[in-house]
Amino acid sequence: MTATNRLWFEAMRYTLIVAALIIFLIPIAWMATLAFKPVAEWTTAISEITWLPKNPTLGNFEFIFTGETDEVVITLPNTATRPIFASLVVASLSTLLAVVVGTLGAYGVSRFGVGKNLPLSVLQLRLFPPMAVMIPVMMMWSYLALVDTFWGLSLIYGIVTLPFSFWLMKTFFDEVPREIEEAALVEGCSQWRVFYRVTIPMVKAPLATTVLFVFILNWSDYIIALLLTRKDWVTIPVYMNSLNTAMTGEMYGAKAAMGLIAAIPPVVLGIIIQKHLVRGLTFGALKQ
Amino acid sequence: MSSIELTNLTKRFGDLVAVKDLDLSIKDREFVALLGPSGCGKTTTMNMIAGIEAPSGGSVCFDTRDITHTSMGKRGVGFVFQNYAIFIHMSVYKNLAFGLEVAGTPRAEIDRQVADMAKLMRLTRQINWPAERLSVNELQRLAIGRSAIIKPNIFLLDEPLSNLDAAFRAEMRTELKHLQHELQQTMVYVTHDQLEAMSMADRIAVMDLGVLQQYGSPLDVYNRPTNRFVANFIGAPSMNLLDCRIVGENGATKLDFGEAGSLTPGNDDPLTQICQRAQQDRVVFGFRPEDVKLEPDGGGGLSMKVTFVERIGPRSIIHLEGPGHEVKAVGDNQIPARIGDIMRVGSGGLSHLFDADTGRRVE
Amino acid sequence: MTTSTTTVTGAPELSLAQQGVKLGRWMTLPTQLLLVFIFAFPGAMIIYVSMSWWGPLDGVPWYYAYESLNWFDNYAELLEDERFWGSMWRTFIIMIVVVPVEFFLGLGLAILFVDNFALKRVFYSVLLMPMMVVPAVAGYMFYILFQSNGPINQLLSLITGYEIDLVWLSDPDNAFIAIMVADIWQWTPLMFLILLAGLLGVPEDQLKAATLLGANWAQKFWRIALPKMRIVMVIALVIRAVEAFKLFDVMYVMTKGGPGVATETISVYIYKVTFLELEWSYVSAIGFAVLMFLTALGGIGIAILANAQKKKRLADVVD
Amino acid sequence: MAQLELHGVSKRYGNIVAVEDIDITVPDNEFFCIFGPPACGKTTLLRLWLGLEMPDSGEIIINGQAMTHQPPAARNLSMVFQNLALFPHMTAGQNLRFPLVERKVPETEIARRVAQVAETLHITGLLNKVPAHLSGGERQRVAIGRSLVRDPAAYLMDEPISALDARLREEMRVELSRLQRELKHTLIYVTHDQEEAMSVADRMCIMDGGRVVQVGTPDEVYNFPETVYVAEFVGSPPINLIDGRYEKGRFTATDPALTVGVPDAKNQPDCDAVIGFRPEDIQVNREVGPGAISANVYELEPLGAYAIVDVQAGERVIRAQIPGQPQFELGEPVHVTPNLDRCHFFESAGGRRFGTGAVAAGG
Repeated sequence: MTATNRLWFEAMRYTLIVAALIIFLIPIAWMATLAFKPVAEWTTAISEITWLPKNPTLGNFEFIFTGETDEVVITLPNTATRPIFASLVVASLSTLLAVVVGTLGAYGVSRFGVGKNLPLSVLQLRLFPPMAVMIPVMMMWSYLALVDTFWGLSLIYGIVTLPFSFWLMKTFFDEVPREIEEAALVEGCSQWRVFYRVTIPMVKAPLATTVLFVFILNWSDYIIALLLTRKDWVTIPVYMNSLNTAMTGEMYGAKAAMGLIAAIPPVVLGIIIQKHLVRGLTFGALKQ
Repeated sequence: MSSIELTNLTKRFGDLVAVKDLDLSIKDREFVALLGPSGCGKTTTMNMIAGIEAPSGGSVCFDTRDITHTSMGKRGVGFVFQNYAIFIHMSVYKNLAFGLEVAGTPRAEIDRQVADMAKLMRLTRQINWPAERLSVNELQRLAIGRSAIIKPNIFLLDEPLSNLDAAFRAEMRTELKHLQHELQQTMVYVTHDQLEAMSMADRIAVMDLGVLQQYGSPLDVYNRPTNRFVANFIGAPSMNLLDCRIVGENGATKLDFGEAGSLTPGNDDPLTQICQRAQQDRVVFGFRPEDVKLEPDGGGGLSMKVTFVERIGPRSIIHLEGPGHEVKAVGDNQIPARIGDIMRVGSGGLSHLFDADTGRRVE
Repeated sequence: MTTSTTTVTGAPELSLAQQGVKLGRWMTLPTQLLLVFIFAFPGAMIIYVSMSWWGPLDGVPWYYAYESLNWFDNYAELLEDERFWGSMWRTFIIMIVVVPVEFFLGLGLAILFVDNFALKRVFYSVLLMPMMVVPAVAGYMFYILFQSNGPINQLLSLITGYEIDLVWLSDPDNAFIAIMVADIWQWTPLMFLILLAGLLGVPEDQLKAATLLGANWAQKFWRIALPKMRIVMVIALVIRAVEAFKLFDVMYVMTKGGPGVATETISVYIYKVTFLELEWSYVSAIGFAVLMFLTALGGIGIAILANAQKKKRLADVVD
Repeated sequence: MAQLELHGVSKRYGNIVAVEDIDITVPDNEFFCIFGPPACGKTTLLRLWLGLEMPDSGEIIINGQAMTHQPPAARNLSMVFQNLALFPHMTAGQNLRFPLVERKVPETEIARRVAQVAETLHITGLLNKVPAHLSGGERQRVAIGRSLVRDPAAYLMDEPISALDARLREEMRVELSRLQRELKHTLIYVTHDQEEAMSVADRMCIMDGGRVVQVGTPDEVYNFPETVYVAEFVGSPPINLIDGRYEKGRFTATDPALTVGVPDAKNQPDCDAVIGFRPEDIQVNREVGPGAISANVYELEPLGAYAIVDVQAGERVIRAQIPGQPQFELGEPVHVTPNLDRCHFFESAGGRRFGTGAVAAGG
């Protein structure tokens, strides 16, 4: 390739990438700026686009956290504090459940060849549209008095994200050289001891990745919380979409503020585990 | 027709200088081995010849054409990768035909040339196999064939034998050398195995730490190593290199090895004159294990104890240790040496002296 | 040679393999239990309830459903339910539009990212952001973007010079497009990520070998890179197709299936029957039918993948 | 301090036979090498001894005790794995301590033993580094140290030095041999390098396709290979083999160009046969001699102290190893004379050796 060709190619590359970046960022930017706009700027007249808030305000955040603000006349019956707390508790507990169960199960399958059908059965969990299976789950949950409880929600989240933790850890365990574990066996360890004294310390980093990845998934759910929560354990996305009032209609700014708060943790965690995202999203089938 | 001329070739990776001011000229149809330990810059040098890597300084010329800035696709060199880089999703035929197909050669012509090449590489039987079914040995021949079919004037090989088992490697050494005679190409061959370089190359370029140490025919490199590194690297087991001092005594010159004793070369021994030409009295005395003369205790030479005897088929390697020195000797199995014996060690053949500080050969 | 005296030291302990199986059973037990819990009971329940007229307003718990047992009447009804087939059809349309679009956009972007260039890592991180946004939030983003007085119309006006005042979410066709745009926005990065991993996984030496044999860029792409990426592409397409079939969050937030049933996918339809019409036995029948359909599809997909993987592993040995 | 035995041991994985009907007894304090090409089942033998695999049939005896079904921890063996299997999350020191900690040795004793082993292997300065920060040779030493730190019944090593470069390998094998003699323990050593096996082993066992082909001292194996397979794999450059037929006590080569005046084997029934003679047992002359084969020089491989002369006779290339540096020209007609006293005779079917040199002639 000649130097001029090269230059053209690079120019093309940057143009295309920057175009893609702009398109990808517009929706996020719009929501982010909206979160800081006063009521008057929520909707726009055709004649002028208000990209950046002219009178930036924290009113929207104030509103969702305290239930009232100077800008709107109404007050909010439920503030955002409780949903944020609920999302955090449920996502953490369910992540713990999915990762512990998944790690143990994955090791059992990867190392000892028990449960030959387990990997595919687990994968099936991911194949079904949650909507189609949720009716019996709802019936079951209400029968077991699990609806709108944090452990009821954590349990179903844990089950739904189990395929990810199981498959991720399985591919990580598959990659641990057998000989390292065998060396520990020869030197007098029992197999259980090998697992927690040699294998687990060796997969510390992958394990952390799995935890973050599963947390993102649990944090992002909408549909299950929509079906299985009523009041106490409503999570952020459900809360956000209930932010309408009869008097003012859509609470655009408040929703945007809530959406921004919901969007930040997964994006940050996602960037942290970027290296392993491909593996996570493809159930370990592909590496990067 | 292609000679290769490297002038002042330098390659830096960040702070690391992989190749430094390399000057090397390779004649048309010559078989040159780039030899050295891992990290010596031999592969980088070859990558620069192929255009896989761009030099940080200096130039690469084929014949009189400066191709330093020509992209690798346009240099027309054949290249065999260490891992062969076979297109395993294709058949053997498709692999061989690749270079011709991308150049738009007519199908009939491709068929003919592929058939010829398959025959030369003994792959006719496997011609329609998927490449992934081939054994390592066959993959290696396929890799050579795939490059050879576009008739490059210059053929570059990156440790092509290192994945083969020992018995087949010996066979391939002969075959490869013969192939080069038949294809009439300039061949550059990278290896860390001195045996391969010695047995195949017309000339060997020994490299260490990015710097060319010596460039000469195999026997030249073997018989007249320019420095301590080359002396140690060429030959197996490696040359014995013993620190000693030149002492002049009553007009005669002798080499003093401390408590182990001393050696006195005869007057007509060239070593005597070499000793006299040495810049300083601290030198390294080198002699090959197969030139070691072992005699029962009592005679002249260095007094050493046999510590270990390795018997490898028809020959033995005898490890000896004296005060401050170690020596290896190679001989047939008739040498009466047992562990614990005290023996007298001397050099019965070509000896070398190297400067103790610079490592350079003293002549 | 001396014959050794053989003494047996007590009863043999469990051998290593036997110990391993025992430990493995314990370790997989929690997974097995959870699977049974989530497959067996709901599975039995869904089949049981789907064969009755039971509903939450009957005033009796679900296990009294046998009182209104009707065997397969719900399934018979399903066959003639135009809303059901309509929602399946829409789901299918969305799937066959968005997945290929995301695929080609993702592939194009991935190709731009193969070699190194300045700011690559920053661009890469930013490009991945959409797929990490909580889907319900993404739905909300597009909800506000596509308002009649929202920025999309304004942007279009700005670009075209005419005054564009499109009704997006309340117009049946436009709403459909808006939803697809949102899905493409969110999931093109996933395709990009997977396909880039695939492109970077093409053995560099083979590409170099092809270059040295005189192949140009297009020849390398078609003859070396694409064949090597076949499995990666299949994985990406399968994963996205499955997810597209499940589409709910974005759509529900943006249009709630409306206007009317214009953007109703199978998930939204089920949701509505459940909560607006409260026909739980009927919805169980729908759910079960969808499950069977997907199990069949998934079975085929997994078989194809497993087969491809096996071949790949063989290839790895040689490579 | 133990005798290790395998009696009638077989192991298959699915349809693949890993090892079949193995009987090996390794007496106390022996350096025993298991030699064979890749995937011949040699590693499986170690794994069976260690208890990492269960045999399908047969008995495993360690120090007189039946251990066939015992888990690895009960067997008191130590192992150096081919990939070393160091614990990557522990420092070198923690790696060394591991076997002792797991066996609940008191802390003062652990410190003493680790220090002692570290000293022996010259790795005292490395104890605080994690394996990722060590060089290949250093990792090697740590892995060996971990197996030496306890006092096991025997040491097992699976190609422990195959990853090192040639020079370091030559040094390490001598050092290992010295260690084994000092520690006075049984050492079972797996390798695919015939030179390594020959140089260090007290006795060696050659495997092929999961079966033991020959067990004996290196000299026995080299001088009296039981089968053509052993002859081919032991010795470098490899032995020359010529196909032919024994009829009425006379050998006739299939290729008339290769007629060799070999002695008759009087007691051998007629059969297709192969004769083999090693490269160092061949003389290459310009003059015709009795029993010589006419040939042309095909390639020359000068290796310094000796050279390999490849000559073409008929369709075959015969390899001769001659001392010194060759004075032949490519293509020059020469005459090669094998040393008939050291010829081996094998049956083509099955490869069994039925005679060697004069032995064959004498019946």
